Amino acid sequence: MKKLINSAETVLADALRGVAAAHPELTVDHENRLVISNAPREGRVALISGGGSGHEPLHSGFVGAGMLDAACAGEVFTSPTPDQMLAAAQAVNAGAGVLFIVKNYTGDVLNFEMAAELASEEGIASESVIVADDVAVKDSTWTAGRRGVGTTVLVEKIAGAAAAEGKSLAEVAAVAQRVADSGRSMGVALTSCTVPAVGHPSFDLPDDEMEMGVGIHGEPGRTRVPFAPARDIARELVDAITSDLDFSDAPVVALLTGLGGTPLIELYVIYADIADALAERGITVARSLVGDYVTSLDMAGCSLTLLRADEELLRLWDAPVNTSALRWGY
Amino acid sequence: MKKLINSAETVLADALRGVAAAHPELTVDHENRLVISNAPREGRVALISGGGSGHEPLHSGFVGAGMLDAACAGEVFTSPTPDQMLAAAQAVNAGAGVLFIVKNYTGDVLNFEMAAELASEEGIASESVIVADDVAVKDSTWTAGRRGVGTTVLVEKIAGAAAAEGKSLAEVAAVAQRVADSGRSMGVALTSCTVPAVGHPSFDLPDDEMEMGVGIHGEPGRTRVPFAPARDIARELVDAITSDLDFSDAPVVALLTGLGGTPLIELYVIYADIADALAERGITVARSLVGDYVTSLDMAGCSLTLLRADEELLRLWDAPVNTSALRWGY
Amino acid sequence: MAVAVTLDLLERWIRESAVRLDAAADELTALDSAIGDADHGTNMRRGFTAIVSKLDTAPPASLPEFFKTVGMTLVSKVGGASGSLYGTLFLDMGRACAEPTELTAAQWRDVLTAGVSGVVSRGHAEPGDKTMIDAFTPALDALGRALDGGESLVAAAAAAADAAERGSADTEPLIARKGRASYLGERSAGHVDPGSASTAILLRTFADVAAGTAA
Amino acid sequence: MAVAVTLDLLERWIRESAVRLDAAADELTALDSAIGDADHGTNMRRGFTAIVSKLDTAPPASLPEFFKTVGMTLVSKVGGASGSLYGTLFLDMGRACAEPTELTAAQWRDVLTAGVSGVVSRGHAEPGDKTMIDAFTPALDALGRALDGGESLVAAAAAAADAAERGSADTEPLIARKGRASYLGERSAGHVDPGSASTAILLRTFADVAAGTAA
Ligand SMILES: Nc1ncnc2c1ncn2[C@@H]1O[C@H](COP(=O)(O)OP(=O)(O)O)[C@@H](O)[C@H]1O
Ligand SMILES: Nc1ncnc2c1ncn2[C@@H]1O[C@H](COP(=O)(O)OP(=O)(O)O)[C@@H](O)[C@H]1O
Ligand SMILES: [Mg+2]
Ligand SMILES: [Mg+2]
Ligand SMILES: [Mg+2]
Ligand SMILES: [Mg+2]
Repeated sequence: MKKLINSAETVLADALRGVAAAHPELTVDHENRLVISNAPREGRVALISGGGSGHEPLHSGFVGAGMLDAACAGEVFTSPTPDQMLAAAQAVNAGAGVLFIVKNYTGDVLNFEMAAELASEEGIASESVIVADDVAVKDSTWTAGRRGVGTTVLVEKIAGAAAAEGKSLAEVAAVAQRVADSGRSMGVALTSCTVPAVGHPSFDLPDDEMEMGVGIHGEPGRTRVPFAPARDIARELVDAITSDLDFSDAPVVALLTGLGGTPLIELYVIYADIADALAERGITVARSLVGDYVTSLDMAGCSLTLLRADEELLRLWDAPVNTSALRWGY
Repeated sequence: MKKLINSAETVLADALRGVAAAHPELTVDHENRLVISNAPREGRVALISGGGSGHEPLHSGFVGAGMLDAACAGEVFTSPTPDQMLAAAQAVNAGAGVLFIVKNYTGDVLNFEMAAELASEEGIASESVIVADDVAVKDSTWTAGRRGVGTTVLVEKIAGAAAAEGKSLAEVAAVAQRVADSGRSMGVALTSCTVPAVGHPSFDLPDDEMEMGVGIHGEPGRTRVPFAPARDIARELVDAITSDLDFSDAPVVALLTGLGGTPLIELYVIYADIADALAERGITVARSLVGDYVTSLDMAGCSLTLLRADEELLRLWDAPVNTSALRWGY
Repeated sequence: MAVAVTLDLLERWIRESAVRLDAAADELTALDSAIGDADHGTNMRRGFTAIVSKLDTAPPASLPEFFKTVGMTLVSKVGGASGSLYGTLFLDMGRACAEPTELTAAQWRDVLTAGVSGVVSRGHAEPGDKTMIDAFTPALDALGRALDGGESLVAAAAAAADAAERGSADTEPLIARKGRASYLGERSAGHVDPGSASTAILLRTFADVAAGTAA
Repeated sequence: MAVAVTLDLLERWIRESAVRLDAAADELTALDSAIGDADHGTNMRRGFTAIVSKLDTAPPASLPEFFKTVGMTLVSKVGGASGSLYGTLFLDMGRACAEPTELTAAQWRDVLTAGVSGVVSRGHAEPGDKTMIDAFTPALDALGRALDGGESLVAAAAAAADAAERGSADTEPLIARKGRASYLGERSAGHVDPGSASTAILLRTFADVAAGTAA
């Protein structure tokens, strides 16, 4: 394992030092492993998210005006703890309460749940929205439900814009929930990631195979299939998503994220094929993002997210945002 | 080789289709392989850069208001041709002439030279600035000079701001040259890249070694050394750069780019150590960027660029820019 | 050969668990690689290392305080599913523990039962879902049966450890319905659940420490 | 056995070169991997494939037009150092060529010399810099010597090809001072320069086509 790290144990602490050094416009609470926005939040709802590290820029790259007020960083692939989340709530609550944006993994859900209990004991009102958009996973009472992936970015952006407009906690939570309900994702891995503390790839993937529907922690996907040209992969991703929800009669926000080890040129190649596949199905992409937004350490591959939007969601999408990984209107 | 492509022959054409699909705010000339800004350029100097593909977001990601007017895309790792550059000049010249920003590789230099000759025959005034900032290469009459790497981004940004202010061709070229003269870079590879048309890694790098001073086309570097912790690598990069130029008495712009296969979390880890190493040497970082800016396909590793700036360069750096890979003030 | 659960016994339990979880970390992580995210060993090691240094610097003065210290440390240092679930286990054991200095075998059973109930309320897992509950449930049954049958604390604890180990082994063919492994659906069958394996280690350690056979 | 350089001979030269460069592409790229960026074979293949389809669709009617077509296609389709240098070679051969239909052996030498001078003015390489010039220079020398000594076009072309091949092989120990390989400094020694190898292929093909021994 060759990684730009000092030791597996210090990856998170070191990365947070790097975030602090690179972003004087953010406040980093090293003890609680929080990245906090310096943007004013007087009287408005504050947004908090967080999760295991290794998915950067998610979440710290989305802290700033118009998006998150704080991100809680867990160890690599391990959800943060309730204390961190409580400390974040205490740091950013401006009297209007906090919204917790939670990816649907048991660890994240349970820890944010405990945090909400603690916050309430401290007199901080909170709502939580759980993002569960990964169509690779069957959503049934027999599973922990779908994993949360790319839609998280869209929830953070759009709910952030709603909070910036001064909407109430219930309203911000409602719009966040609407985004969470309207987003679907599907990913593919060409290689496994390597967790620093483990030191070798999490799974073996032969040179002529790929993992369709992989999770962003290297969780196995739906099926392991022969490696294929970008255009076939694009079609499979689009089919998986569009057979789960109808996207043909609404403006769509498309997010194509690399998984950390895939260069941008490849993302553009497959995005061309995704755009074709969407057009063939009569789907209109109103807004798009292509790049690394939700990664899985050094995994090669990509994940596509589609959001069934509407005029209001697009308006909130277009609202100014000023974070290190997403910035416009500033 | 597992890549998100359709075939090695169509990588560039497909990627350009993807750029067009993802960025309706840009114009893509597929025949000439140009990415052209739709921002107004009435009467001001136009900026053109370009080079081999595989370094994305360089250059197409820097096309837009306040930065490049057009980027010419060559085949992977192969400089574009004079025709493309001429077509770009014809497309964006707004009467005030064009500045060609050229990375110092023989192919790029010779082709841009021919393009300047052709442009002049067509009555288009041009100036060229050559970026040669890679301290891994000895700059002597016995070599083709230093390679151009990360400083290119800084030249494009700062010269773009100068052009936006309405400065003359000579003035824009002068400020571009000043940036080119004041930037230094040094990179390290943990793995080789794989050129799609070749299908296997360009060089072998054992699991316990790294290539210090690697080039962004996989050119061998200064030395192959045992793999080391991030803090040691950081110190080596900083030493190589700061022993070539004094950065201690000027505000510095720091750019840390991943090489394509390295995730952001690792970049932040090593950036923390770079920031420490710079502070120890009494160097003040005034502005910083950490992310993928100049890549080398799927190579794992990073490259550090330092720019010896001054008040004017910082002011131009801070000026609004609106491109897909660099955006602020918009 | 302990006849009651004292603060000293509990402390030795947790310290010895830290040693054994450290030794088993790679194995637990390997289990978690197969059907999860390859961090269970690291998580448990981080949590128990933190508990040990907490016990060193601020030794709890009573049983409830002890359970709270262990629970809070797990909650605040581990993260993930296991951090909040094992944290809840100990916090709820603390809430259920009225005795300041020692528990009889029967009280120990009640306290442990309360902790496991807390895990169930938090995680909503049922037996057969392929989680730590598949080790805890048969262990509690065996503990209760042994004590009801008049066995000693030491013998009952050993029976509980045996049952936990069997329960953990028996998760192998199951299809996970809770936690990260549930995403795999049928592909989760054929692997032992990592959390059930760490539970078995904890309960085996308790039995060994109570019997005085631990290192 | 050609005695003059006709349009037909040139066309067969370039078409056969396209075949041989295609066959040698992996080898040229491998040379370029060692001391460059692993694209020389791909570059030459792309260029010559484009020339062949250009010749198919718009056959040039005169020698100057032929050279210009080849040169412009290389310039516009290849990119990189070799695109502009080989492009310059042919463009400058076209500029130096006054004859519309055929060249004597002596005129061929002059035209080729003019092309190589163009490469030198563009790239500023000197013999020993480990570039294509290290194949061209001895080839021109050998061509001139043979013709001055009264040899036929065919024999002189063969001598030039031999010299180019030797010149290319002799680049192996050299330290590159031009092009991408120069970044390597002393580490460039021990590898044959890819551009010199493609030059040798071009000149060998010319000799074989002139002799009538090409496929
Ligand atoms: N809902 C649940 N109820 C009980 N135990 C659970 C539940 N979800 C997961 N677990 C247990 O947690 C273990 C995983 O712990 P760990 O790997 O540390 O956390 P994470 O899954 O967050 O990475 C599983 O093996 C399982 O035994
Ligand atoms: N300045 C120069 N003069 C003459 N030939 C050169 C010069 N620079 C490079 N070359 C030739 O070009 C060859 C490389 O061509 P190619 O790999 O196609 O282009 P690039 O180096 O741009 O990738 C070298 O092997 C060398 O023979
Ligand atoms: Mg985990
Ligand atoms: Mg090249
Ligand atoms: Mg786990
Ligand atoms: Mg080359």
